[in-house]
Amino acid sequence: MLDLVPLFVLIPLGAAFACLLVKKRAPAVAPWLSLVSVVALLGLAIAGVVQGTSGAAIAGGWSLETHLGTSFLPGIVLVFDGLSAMFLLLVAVVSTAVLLFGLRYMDTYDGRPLYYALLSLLIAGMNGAVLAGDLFNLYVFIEIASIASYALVAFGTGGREIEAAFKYLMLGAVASSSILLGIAVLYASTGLLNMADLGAAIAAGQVSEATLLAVATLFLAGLGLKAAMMPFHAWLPDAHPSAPAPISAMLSGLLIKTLGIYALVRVLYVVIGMDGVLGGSLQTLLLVLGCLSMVGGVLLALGQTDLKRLLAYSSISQMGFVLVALGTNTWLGVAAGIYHALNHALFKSALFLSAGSLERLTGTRDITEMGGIARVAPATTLGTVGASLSIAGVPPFNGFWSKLLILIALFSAGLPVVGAIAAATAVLTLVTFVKVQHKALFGALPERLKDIKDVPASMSLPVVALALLCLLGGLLWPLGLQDIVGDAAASVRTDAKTNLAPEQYRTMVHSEGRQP
Amino acid sequence: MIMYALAAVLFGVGLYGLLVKRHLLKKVLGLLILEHAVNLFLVEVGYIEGGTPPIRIEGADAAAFVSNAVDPVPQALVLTSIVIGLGLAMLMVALTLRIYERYGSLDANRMSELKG
Amino acid sequence: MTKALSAFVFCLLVWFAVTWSFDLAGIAVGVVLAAVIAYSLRDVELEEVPLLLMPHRLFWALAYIPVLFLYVVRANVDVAWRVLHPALPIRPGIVKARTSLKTPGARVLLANSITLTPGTLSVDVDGDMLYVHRIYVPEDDPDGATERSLERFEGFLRRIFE
Amino acid sequence: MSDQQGMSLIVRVVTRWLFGLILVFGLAVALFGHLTPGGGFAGGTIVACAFVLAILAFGGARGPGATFARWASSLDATGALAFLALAILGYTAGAFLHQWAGKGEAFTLGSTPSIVLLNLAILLKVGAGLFAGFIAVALFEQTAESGKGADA
Repeated sequence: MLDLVPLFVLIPLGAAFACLLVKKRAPAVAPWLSLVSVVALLGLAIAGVVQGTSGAAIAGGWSLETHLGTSFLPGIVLVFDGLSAMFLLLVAVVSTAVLLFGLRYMDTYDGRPLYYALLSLLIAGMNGAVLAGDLFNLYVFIEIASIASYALVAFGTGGREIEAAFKYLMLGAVASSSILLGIAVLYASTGLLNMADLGAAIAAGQVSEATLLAVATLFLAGLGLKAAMMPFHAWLPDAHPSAPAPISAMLSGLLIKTLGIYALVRVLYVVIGMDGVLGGSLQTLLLVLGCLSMVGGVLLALGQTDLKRLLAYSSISQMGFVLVALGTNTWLGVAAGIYHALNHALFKSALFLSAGSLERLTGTRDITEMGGIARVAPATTLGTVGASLSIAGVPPFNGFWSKLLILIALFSAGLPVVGAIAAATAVLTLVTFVKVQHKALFGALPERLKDIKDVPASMSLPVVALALLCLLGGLLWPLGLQDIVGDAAASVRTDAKTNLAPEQYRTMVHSEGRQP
Repeated sequence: MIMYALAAVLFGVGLYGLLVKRHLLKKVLGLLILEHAVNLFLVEVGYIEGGTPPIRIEGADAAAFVSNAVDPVPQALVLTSIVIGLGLAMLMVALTLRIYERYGSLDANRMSELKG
Repeated sequence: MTKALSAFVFCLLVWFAVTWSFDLAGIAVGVVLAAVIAYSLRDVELEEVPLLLMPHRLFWALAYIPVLFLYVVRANVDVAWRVLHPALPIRPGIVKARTSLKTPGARVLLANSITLTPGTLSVDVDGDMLYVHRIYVPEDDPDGATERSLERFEGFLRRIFE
Repeated sequence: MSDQQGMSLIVRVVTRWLFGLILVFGLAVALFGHLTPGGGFAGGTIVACAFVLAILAFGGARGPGATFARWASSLDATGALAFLALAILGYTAGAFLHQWAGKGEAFTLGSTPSIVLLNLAILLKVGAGLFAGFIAVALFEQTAESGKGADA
């Protein structure tokens, strides 16, 4: 299994270029190429999660003998552990749904092979970022995914799309530069890039506190922007709604998590170390920014009538939940945060896809102009309601469990104020989505929408499937899913003081015979 | 030290262009300068005063080579980052062209479809 | 065919000059590359003499180098004299000169030789007319004077190219 | 671009002479990338420059630049796929990206055939990709198209 880990990047990358190759001569092949690649990824990811393998794969392995007598293996270290496996599975699941949805939805766009190529590139970048074992490869894969997403936001080539893409690109590029600068500073002070080695060096106090503070600031700013943390959120409400619906689902559902949350977890917990000299201030910072994102996001979402914009603001709010959960610095908090990120990926992509369906059905994104869709489009409504209940935190769904866990984590970590804010935000989220349901799906059907038919099955099925996964995630949580998520969280954080997770990570990476 | 200051100055110039200038091409140039400031910093990290290039000549003394050679890792990183910057620059220029096609202007204040 | 062969030989020479690799792999790769490049230039319709395949022309081409160098030095001295002279005897202007050279290669080399010589600069080549900027344009019959001064290059270039 | 006849006689003749030189130099830089400074990316950039020069000098209708322009996008994808295929071939020697093609005599072109082949794939990818990007920007073509130049 570990030998096959590079395939997670290789398959979508190959699909991307194969799509470009058939662009002119056989454009109809492109969707199937991407679909096959995504299904293959899904199989690999399921195999990975089921087998529960973890370890480091080294791409390259060109054994070098240095002239000082030591031999070492240069090469790209790909780390496959519980957390990576979780995110790989998530990427595969959501991409499959998105691709299926796009088969019919993208009919109205030109240059479809290009869309599939960019989408595959995006998947390759996200998978790579999740697997990368050293900081620089993390940066490279973040950039690959980002550049593909800039191009995808502009895919509609309308004025609005291009403006949003330009704004997104500008801010995203500054964030990337900030990440690279952080990597450069770390390299300057340690001469290392591998995350495990860096974590060991920092834990041993090789980096001065001032340097570490600068590095942490640079990473927080860069990755925070990618995760749409509140003071750096300005691009998201423009970029996500401007993209075609499947891409919005991809961006809001996956991109901000793999590039933002996942990278933040790895960098903060494994490299910089939440128990180290900066632990306390990082924790405070995460909590404050998280609260800001939670409250600000949901308040801005409440005022929106544009459905996709509303969903985009709500994404910011939900990212706030994840951030405060990570800010607790406990195993429970991390587990809850990761679980919420996974859940959010499922229900937010379902919601964005259904927003695409609704837009296709009604010709508008304004929820005040919709109404009574439930009567004419039952399948779409079913999926939308399921996903909405989940994001609102209604009991049997997965959103309920993750929000509950976050609250428990916050209260048990002695942060009742943050807990109260989170609870209030959860209530406001419920209000927001009740409003959406009320205005868009139920109520009186406007005269002009009397004759519409529900979207084709290839568009409603992915939404329903994702909503079903939300329900399943909630039902399975007490029955075993909690162990898998708990294991994933344990790859970066455990509560047992004797066996700290970052050290396990280091042991795992170093056990491959690799000398730093 | 003065080289590090140069990187910092370039970074500042880039950031200034990006944030203050209203002309989109100037924003693009600002971003490129900013990226290259980071690249410059990375190269300087691996630089050794009076060092040799990290290429081993046939029959050269190994120990002296290891202690004198400039660190090649930052150079590899910079090369990769330049490639990424190139792709980014291409995309930026293409987007700028599209904006110009649509609005007949490159003034950021004339782009009005996205407010709030 | 000779044109392509000339391009092939040229590319092969450049390859060995750049790589200095004379083992089997190096030679094989060089030959393949040179052939591909020579083939890729097939539809560029420019009259050109396969210089590298004709030893006597190659000889004149090599002989041209010191001659050109001599003219460049002489012109340098002339320009230096004009610049340092207190009266500054310059009279710049563009003149038109007809060249008797026929092939494009010869015309281009003529124009470039003129540009290389200080004090004169070829602005454009249009058919057999050359537009030359001079630092000192003689008052009587400027075009004729320029044409006469071109003749010293043309002799060599004709031997090389025609 | 296709209706243009290219630039003046001087540029065309000089390009005719220099094109081969630049191309050979770029290829040499790429092929000897494992021995000397350079490699697929640097070589590819030089090669792309040669073709840009050709298309500027001769116009879009004839010459090597025009031929290459028709194939650039496909060649770009081919280069990337070739790289991936070579990387997968590494599995035959044990693992991803391994040195599967053996080793030759040190300090010659054939010392590490697998790296030479990888360099060639990158050369194709970068050369064609850059050229395709140049054409796309020059022709105001599909905006999203140039996004693919990033992963070289």
